[in-house]
Amino acid sequence: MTNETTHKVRSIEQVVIRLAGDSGDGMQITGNEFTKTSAIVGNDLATLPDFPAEIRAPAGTLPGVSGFQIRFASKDIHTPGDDPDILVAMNPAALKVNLPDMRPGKTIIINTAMFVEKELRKALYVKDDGTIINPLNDHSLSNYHVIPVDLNKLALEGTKEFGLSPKESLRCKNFVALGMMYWLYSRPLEPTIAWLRDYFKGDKVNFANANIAAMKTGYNYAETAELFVEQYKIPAAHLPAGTYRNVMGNQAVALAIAAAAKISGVPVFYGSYPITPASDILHQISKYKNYGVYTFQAEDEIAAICSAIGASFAGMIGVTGSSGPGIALKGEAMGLAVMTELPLVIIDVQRGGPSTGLPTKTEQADLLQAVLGRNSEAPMPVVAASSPADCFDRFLEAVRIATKYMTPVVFLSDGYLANGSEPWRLPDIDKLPKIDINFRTERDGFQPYLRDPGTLARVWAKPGTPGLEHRIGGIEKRDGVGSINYDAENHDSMVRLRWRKIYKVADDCAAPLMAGPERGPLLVLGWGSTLGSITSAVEMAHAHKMPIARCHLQQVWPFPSSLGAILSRYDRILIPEMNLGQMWRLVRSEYAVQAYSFAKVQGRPFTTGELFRKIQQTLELPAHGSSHPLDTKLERASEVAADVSGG
Amino acid sequence: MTNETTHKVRSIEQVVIRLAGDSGDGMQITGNEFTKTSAIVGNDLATLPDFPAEIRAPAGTLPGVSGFQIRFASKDIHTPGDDPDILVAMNPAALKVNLPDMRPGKTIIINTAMFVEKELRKALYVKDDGTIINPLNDHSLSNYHVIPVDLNKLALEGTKEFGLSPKESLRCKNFVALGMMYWLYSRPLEPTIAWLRDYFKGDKVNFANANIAAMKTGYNYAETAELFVEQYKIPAAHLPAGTYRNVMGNQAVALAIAAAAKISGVPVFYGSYPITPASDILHQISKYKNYGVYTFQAEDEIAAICSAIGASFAGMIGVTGSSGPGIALKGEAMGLAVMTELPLVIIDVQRGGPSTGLPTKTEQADLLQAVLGRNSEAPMPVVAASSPADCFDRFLEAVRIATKYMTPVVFLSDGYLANGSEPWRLPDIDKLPKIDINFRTERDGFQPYLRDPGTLARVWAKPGTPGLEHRIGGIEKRDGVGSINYDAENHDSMVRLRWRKIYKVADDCAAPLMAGPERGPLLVLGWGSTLGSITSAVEMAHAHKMPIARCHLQQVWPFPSSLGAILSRYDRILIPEMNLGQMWRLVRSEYAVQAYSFAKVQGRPFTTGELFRKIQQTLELPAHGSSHPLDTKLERASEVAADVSGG
Amino acid sequence: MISPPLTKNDFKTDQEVRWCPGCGDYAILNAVQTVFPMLGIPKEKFVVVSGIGCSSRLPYYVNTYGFHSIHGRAPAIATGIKIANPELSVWIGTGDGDSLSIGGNHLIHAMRRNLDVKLLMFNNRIYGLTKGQFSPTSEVGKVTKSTPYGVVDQPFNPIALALGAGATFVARSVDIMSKHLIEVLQRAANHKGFAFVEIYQNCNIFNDGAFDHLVDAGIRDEHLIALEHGKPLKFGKAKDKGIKLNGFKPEVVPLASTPDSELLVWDEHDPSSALPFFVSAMPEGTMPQGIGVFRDVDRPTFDGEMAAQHANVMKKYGAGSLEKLLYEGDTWKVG
Amino acid sequence: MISPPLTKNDFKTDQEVRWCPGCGDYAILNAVQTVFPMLGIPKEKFVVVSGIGCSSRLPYYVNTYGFHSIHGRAPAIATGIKIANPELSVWIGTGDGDSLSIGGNHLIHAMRRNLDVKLLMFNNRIYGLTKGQFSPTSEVGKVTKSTPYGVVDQPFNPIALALGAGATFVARSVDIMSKHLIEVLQRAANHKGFAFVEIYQNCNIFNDGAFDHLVDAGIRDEHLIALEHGKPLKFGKAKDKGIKLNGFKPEVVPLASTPDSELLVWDEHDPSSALPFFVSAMPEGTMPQGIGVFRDVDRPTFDGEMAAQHANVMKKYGAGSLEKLLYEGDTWKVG
Ligand SMILES: Cc1ncc(C[n+]2csc(CCOP(=O)(O)OP(=O)(O)O)c2C)c(N)n1
Ligand SMILES: Cc1ncc(C[n+]2csc(CCOP(=O)(O)OP(=O)(O)O)c2C)c(N)n1
Ligand code: SF4
Ligand code: SF4
Ligand SMILES: [Mg+2]
Ligand SMILES: [Mg+2]
Repeated sequence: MTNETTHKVRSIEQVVIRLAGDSGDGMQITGNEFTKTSAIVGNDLATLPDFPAEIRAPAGTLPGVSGFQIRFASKDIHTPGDDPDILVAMNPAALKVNLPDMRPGKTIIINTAMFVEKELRKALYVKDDGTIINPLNDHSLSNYHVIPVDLNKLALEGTKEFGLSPKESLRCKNFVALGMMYWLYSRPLEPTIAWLRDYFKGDKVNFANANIAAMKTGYNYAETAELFVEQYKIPAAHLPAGTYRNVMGNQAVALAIAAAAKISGVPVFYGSYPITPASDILHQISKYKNYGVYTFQAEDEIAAICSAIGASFAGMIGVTGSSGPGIALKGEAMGLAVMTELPLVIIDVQRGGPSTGLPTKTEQADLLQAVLGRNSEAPMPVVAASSPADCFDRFLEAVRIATKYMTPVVFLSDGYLANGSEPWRLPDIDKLPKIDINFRTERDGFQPYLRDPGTLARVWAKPGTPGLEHRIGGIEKRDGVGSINYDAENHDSMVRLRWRKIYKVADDCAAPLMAGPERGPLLVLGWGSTLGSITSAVEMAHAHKMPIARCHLQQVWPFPSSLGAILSRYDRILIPEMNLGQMWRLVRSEYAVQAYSFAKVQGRPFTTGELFRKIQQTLELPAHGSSHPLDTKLERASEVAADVSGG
Repeated sequence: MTNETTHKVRSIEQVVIRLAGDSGDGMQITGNEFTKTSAIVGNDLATLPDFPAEIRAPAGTLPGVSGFQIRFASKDIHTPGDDPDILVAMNPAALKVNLPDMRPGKTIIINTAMFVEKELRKALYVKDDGTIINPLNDHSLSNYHVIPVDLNKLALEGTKEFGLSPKESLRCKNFVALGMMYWLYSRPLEPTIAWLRDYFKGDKVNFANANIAAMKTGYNYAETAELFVEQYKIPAAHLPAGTYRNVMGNQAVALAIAAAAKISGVPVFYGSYPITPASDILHQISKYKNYGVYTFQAEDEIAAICSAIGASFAGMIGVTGSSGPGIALKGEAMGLAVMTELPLVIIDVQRGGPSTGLPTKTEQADLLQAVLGRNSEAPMPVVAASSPADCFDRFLEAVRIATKYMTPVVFLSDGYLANGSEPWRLPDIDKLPKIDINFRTERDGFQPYLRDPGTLARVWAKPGTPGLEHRIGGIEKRDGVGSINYDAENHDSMVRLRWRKIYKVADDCAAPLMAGPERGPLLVLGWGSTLGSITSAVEMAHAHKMPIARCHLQQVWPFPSSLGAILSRYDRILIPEMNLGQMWRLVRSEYAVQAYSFAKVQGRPFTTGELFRKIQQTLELPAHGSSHPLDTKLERASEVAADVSGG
Repeated sequence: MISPPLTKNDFKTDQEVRWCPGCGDYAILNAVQTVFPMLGIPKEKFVVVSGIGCSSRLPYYVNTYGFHSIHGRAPAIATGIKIANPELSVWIGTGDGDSLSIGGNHLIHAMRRNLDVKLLMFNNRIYGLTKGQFSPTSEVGKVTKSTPYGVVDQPFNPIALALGAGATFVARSVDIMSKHLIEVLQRAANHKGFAFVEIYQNCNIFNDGAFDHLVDAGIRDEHLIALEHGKPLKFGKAKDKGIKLNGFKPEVVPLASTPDSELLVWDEHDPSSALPFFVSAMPEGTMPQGIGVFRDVDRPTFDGEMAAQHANVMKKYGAGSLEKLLYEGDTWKVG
Repeated sequence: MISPPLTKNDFKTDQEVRWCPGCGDYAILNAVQTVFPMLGIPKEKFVVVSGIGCSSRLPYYVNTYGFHSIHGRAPAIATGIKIANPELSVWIGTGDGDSLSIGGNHLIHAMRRNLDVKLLMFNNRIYGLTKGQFSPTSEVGKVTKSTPYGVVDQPFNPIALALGAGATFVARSVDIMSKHLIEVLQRAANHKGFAFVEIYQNCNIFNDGAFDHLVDAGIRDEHLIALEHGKPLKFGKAKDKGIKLNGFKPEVVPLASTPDSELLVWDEHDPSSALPFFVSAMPEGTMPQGIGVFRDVDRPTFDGEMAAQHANVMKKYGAGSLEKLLYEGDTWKVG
């Protein structure tokens, strides 16, 4: 369908759209299709799905609302955007849940068919006296540009010819909406048509055709019904040359697992127990059996990590993955991996906590668990991905460190990265980092705790190798020979050796991502999935001529050896985190520096705006000052004051 | 037996003796008897048992050596002493293992009967060519005052009349040795006689008599054979008035558990899975069924803590106990206790790690696990005992905090405290701290997350109470009503609320133990079982006129609110720990202060001497300076240098 | 004060039930809310404990004390609750993943100890909450999210596992057979000791129709055999088939040509669990699957024995004196 | 290169064996070191895995690859090892605490999956290493360190548990019956799949004589019944007693008055585990306890099926191309 329209087509730089509806309305599929199509036309983009919490809420209720936000642009962008320019609300619940995020003057497309008493009631649009409120009829939306459409009717009519049941026809309404959005933002329909044809194959081809028809209905309706004043065009972004695909964080990890096996020539073993938001990694790689990837769905998280340790012992690259509560269960076995000095990658896709917490929301609060959360001195390196695509590189880096240093490594991702997506410039296969693994086969001079003097890694000798029979285990060892040893001095030196080995990574790891001046009044120090928000806020600050800098850690533990010097070059350090100051603690513990903590634990990323404001404010604060994430002293003081005045 | 001797009796201030033999030689019993008798005569004392590692080594081998060190004195002492004044070596292995700790000029009593080829071989007294070395015959002991005695012969002869088998008679040889020591230090035999009579009752009375005879044989032999040049007398110490008993740390915890049930009127539930060195708590309290103490030996550590959480929910005081590896397993459930805001005490009797590590050795390396080792933001208070008797007070304090603030609390002990002993001035039962527990019964206004505005504790409403039916769980809650809630702002405020509740303990906890000047060049900051060594070293420094101070934390997390000001009053902070700088990290993370770390991970307490030297050295270091527990920068620098010069 | 008898409504909460429309869990909830008021137990004496899973949402919907704990640990939590207060009627709602996967160990230990709780295992042969991975009861070859090429694990036979672990009450029912289910829950409630109830439950989203081949109204009589104490084992729409022992093998025989005396007679109270095990081991496909009570034997309960031991010690030694405890043994006086 | 056949000495390590003198573990170690060289497997292809406990020291004393892991997790570690390399002969040394207490879940899951490993459970009915607390196989009433007033937990019947969990090879032997033990270990080695071997083991320090009433040379023939495939069940010093089915109950009958044809005939290969369960459930005291092989049936192994699935996918799709994987699907070009 070519775009021979008489509408005004305005070229704009970027848009943020949010699609919201019931879990059963197919919002995630719709969002993914929009994303893919926008990627194909060459926009830079970032997405943020918002799943309902673990349970399946009844249709039409507030907890059942599912959302998908996409920001696409003709310039380089880093986040899915603070607030939407346009919201598609498939039902009253979707409107109610998402309205607070809409700024006045923005556009809301509303599926009027669902704004009937029954549905309004489910969405709690009810007054105290039990009567129904219909936001379409009162003045609550008067500050918005509301576009009412009967999507149900359009779906029913548009798919008439395919002989579907009404229920089946109604299922196509998300494609009607999608078609409208495609028209509004001048996107081609072909990619989605191709996808539908591929998805509904064989005897399901009727569904493909119905959905295609629904989409075209929406497209045409938008054009002919003159719903919109303008049509927009978002030109292609100037991305570096290359082949791109859109990728979600969990996907990128899955691809990296296959890549690790391929690059190293050593199979990867993935032992895991399903848990949100990590399960999709297991799902995806369980298809990669012909890539040298072995998956084992264990009976629990402890079995998952132990099987991975066993596989590492037997000569595969052991990997285990979970989220916070599952990682907590793995602590004891992580210590075993430290003691036996076997390579192992522990994937932690962080989610809201503590305990079961908010399983579908994001958080960065497992940092200290990853670095320190085990009995005794059980150090291990920790790397953290900072964008969906970065999950690929970071994971390979984790494998490189694990196998080079013979150590467990924690790889941190989070719910936002796991399900968020961005365009990924595909790497040249030949230029992927090397992962050289040499199994010991030489008998002469073999000892199980023989070390490489440079890396301090011990040898990796796998069962089945003649002449290298040996025993390992969790009891303290004499270095070299590897026999059980309870001597005081040996223990002290082994505890230190294991730490020194880990500290060596400080000199052999990804450098922090720096932006801005080399020294100055303020450094924003970040790690993990906040990269996008921080970068945007820093760019905004630069646009405001503030001479601030950004330092983002990819290697979070041990700190890269350059970090100490970097920190010393700025008057103020600001550490924004989706937790209560965990990196703030870690940095202070290592460098005893003053730093301002910006802590937010709301299950969602920072907005560019709030970060920018925080930067502004911090510049006003004393140089070399600190703020505690909880500000308890202030609080205590004010409570005392309250007591006094109240008493 | 009165002491009508013609020997010179010299009065001395203190002695350190070490009894060492095979695990089968009864060294722990002998040590305990000596301890008890010394306590009864009014000495101050401290003991340090040294068990062989978890396995049962063959008799006579080095790994099978069991030791017991006692220091007793007429003055106030804080540690079992750095090195022994006298060593009793029951066999060659005991000599070999303990000789390195003996300084020249000290006395060694040797059981010559065991210094025969077979035994010497087991103790690896063998040259490269396979011939035997007998330390009694070469010059290796020439720097010591060696007293050879044939304990076997004395035991056989002394017990002749009781018709025992030779094997049985030989089992009495530890009592021969004990008799000799009793004579040497002018101790009465009666307490041990009474104990033997009680221990071997009924048809075992023959064994009691044989052991008594053996002891008297040793006593008389020491006197008549003129083994020793002098006999010693250690007068009673000037301890505060009161009734005393000797107590080991695990015993004190057990007694505190019974006390908690009695004082509060609410039964204590102890869910545990055996593990060294925590198991003895379970053993002892499983006898306290008539004190309102319920014990459940669970199938694993997770079941242990979960059962305790269940018991707390149902209205008992839930307690669980383990050591490092077991605590690692409890992390996920500890988070549940945080989320459900139930009272719970988690006892961690720390041991050498990581992983299985050195199970019978002591360590302080679970501090960060206790404070931070869980997924997400799951804060809880941590208290640490600083001496065997202090375990009693500290445990009651943990229960007080847990029930007052409705929170899990970690109680840290360690292998040294658990098995070490000291005289304990028994508390006045009426003066024990109050533990007031009020279960909610009032229906009006009841909500499961209703809080006390002062403590922020939620109500405790136990099943069975009519009208208070409610549901709790691990998912994020709306405050007050306690319903499941996934809102962003609610989550942020709940995460902060849980932390703020914990920080409140900073104003309502045991103050740090201070000694020395209020401000000055150096503060030694300690926590846990190092109190004895630190106190001795600080006293030594004071004797040397060094104006240094000591601050010992009983409440280790959150820090007592006074700590910040204390730290600011000294030029240098020195933090000695049996780990690689965990408190050092925690203090720096909270206060961003410079501090010198003194880290030692050797499975045993600091010696007074090494601590004193460290204090001396630190006084020479720059004010407001720091040292990293690993000094990695130095190390890295020197490695680089080595590369350059070597290359 | 005489309170009016409880009704089903008393056990409903104000929480919106958040299972997928059509989920078998609704029927189970309904049965629970039907049975609770029948038991003569005051409302506040019930506790419903669960782990994590769709099934584990149960406590939110039953208006009494409830604990939605962490994955797999409900039996351990319940152990603490029962020891702390043996008078409570403690029920566990759990799934095939929650109880047989991560929670397997606590389950078998609670069974061997004979903890007096009632455990309802919603067996849908899938992990529902995490959106469709295979579970320890999924069939070999099943394609799920985590097994694109089919499951290779052999499933557990939950009834056999429970019998092997020594459970004193073992039963099976089906979500859609509400009368049967209510009866089985009543039986479980009346059993003093651990009651393990497997409930075939349809997850219409991720494993729709998993039990259709057994439980569809039209065919169920041919594929299920109702176990009735003291009666010979018979089944079939026309009650025309029976089960007979051939050597040590079960055999389906036509009743037309077999006298009742040759049939296996059901004995749910046999102290040995060999007979119920024998029936639980009858292969799906060629033999009917038992429903109803497999085993119901009396054995002292764990919480009961523990309470008795406490009472004995108390009787023998009297309430302990803290003074005595602290001051006992070798003490000495200073000053 | 033809290497000389392996001998017992090849499997001894330089580590001093650190069990208490007189411990039953020595005899088990001896049997292992006797059997290994008989199997025609090169030394480097053995792996001995263990958890924690006295029994779990086993790997240190067998000169091949070994992994002394953490408490209860040996089956999980072994799962990873076998998946990574199904050609290895993997053996697990474990205790009644290690495998039935903390490790119970991994054990039953490895059994149901039929992982091809051999697990030797040293059952001494006590926690030896931690110095004498009761274990899940300790008898009710037993006084131990942690039960001064006697155990109130019912013990597991390990054989019944294994059968309930679906183990394909289940056997029992006794530390001091070295010939029998060696034969059973050989049978376990030859079984393709999970082999569960319970070994009655004397802990002479903390639970001395726990099995004397069954295994003492003088009386054992009256209290143990050797299970022999295809033969009727007979026992007694004079082989004068047999076991017969009475209804569904086992009965001891004098052979003098009972023809062999009336006795239960042992069939270790019966696909159903009902018969071995029946025998395992015979109560101690009134009935003899089975020793030997309770069950030995063929079923695909977990590691084998997994390898086969990999091979199939590889055959069907060929070795995956990383280039294709990354560049597949919706990609687009810039510049
Ligand atoms: C420690 C931990 N691991 C994993 C999970 C994720 N998880 C939640 S429920 C579940 C399985 C649910 O299956 P089942 O018990 O059969 O319940 P259903 O949803 O089918 O009723 C899993 C794997 C978790 N919440 N916690
Ligand atoms: C996580 C953990 N919990 C507890 C322990 C302590 N522990 C070591 S071995 C053991 C039980 C040993 O009993 P069993 O398996 O029967 O072996 P045995 O010594 O009797 O051969 C226990 C409780 C531990 N090492 N690790
Ligand atoms: S996912 Fe399945 S089990 Fe869970 S609520 Fe939906 S239908 Fe029921
Ligand atoms: S404690 Fe018992 S099981 Fe352990 S080595 Fe000694 S005798 Fe053997
Ligand atoms: Mg399920
Ligand atoms: Mg044992």
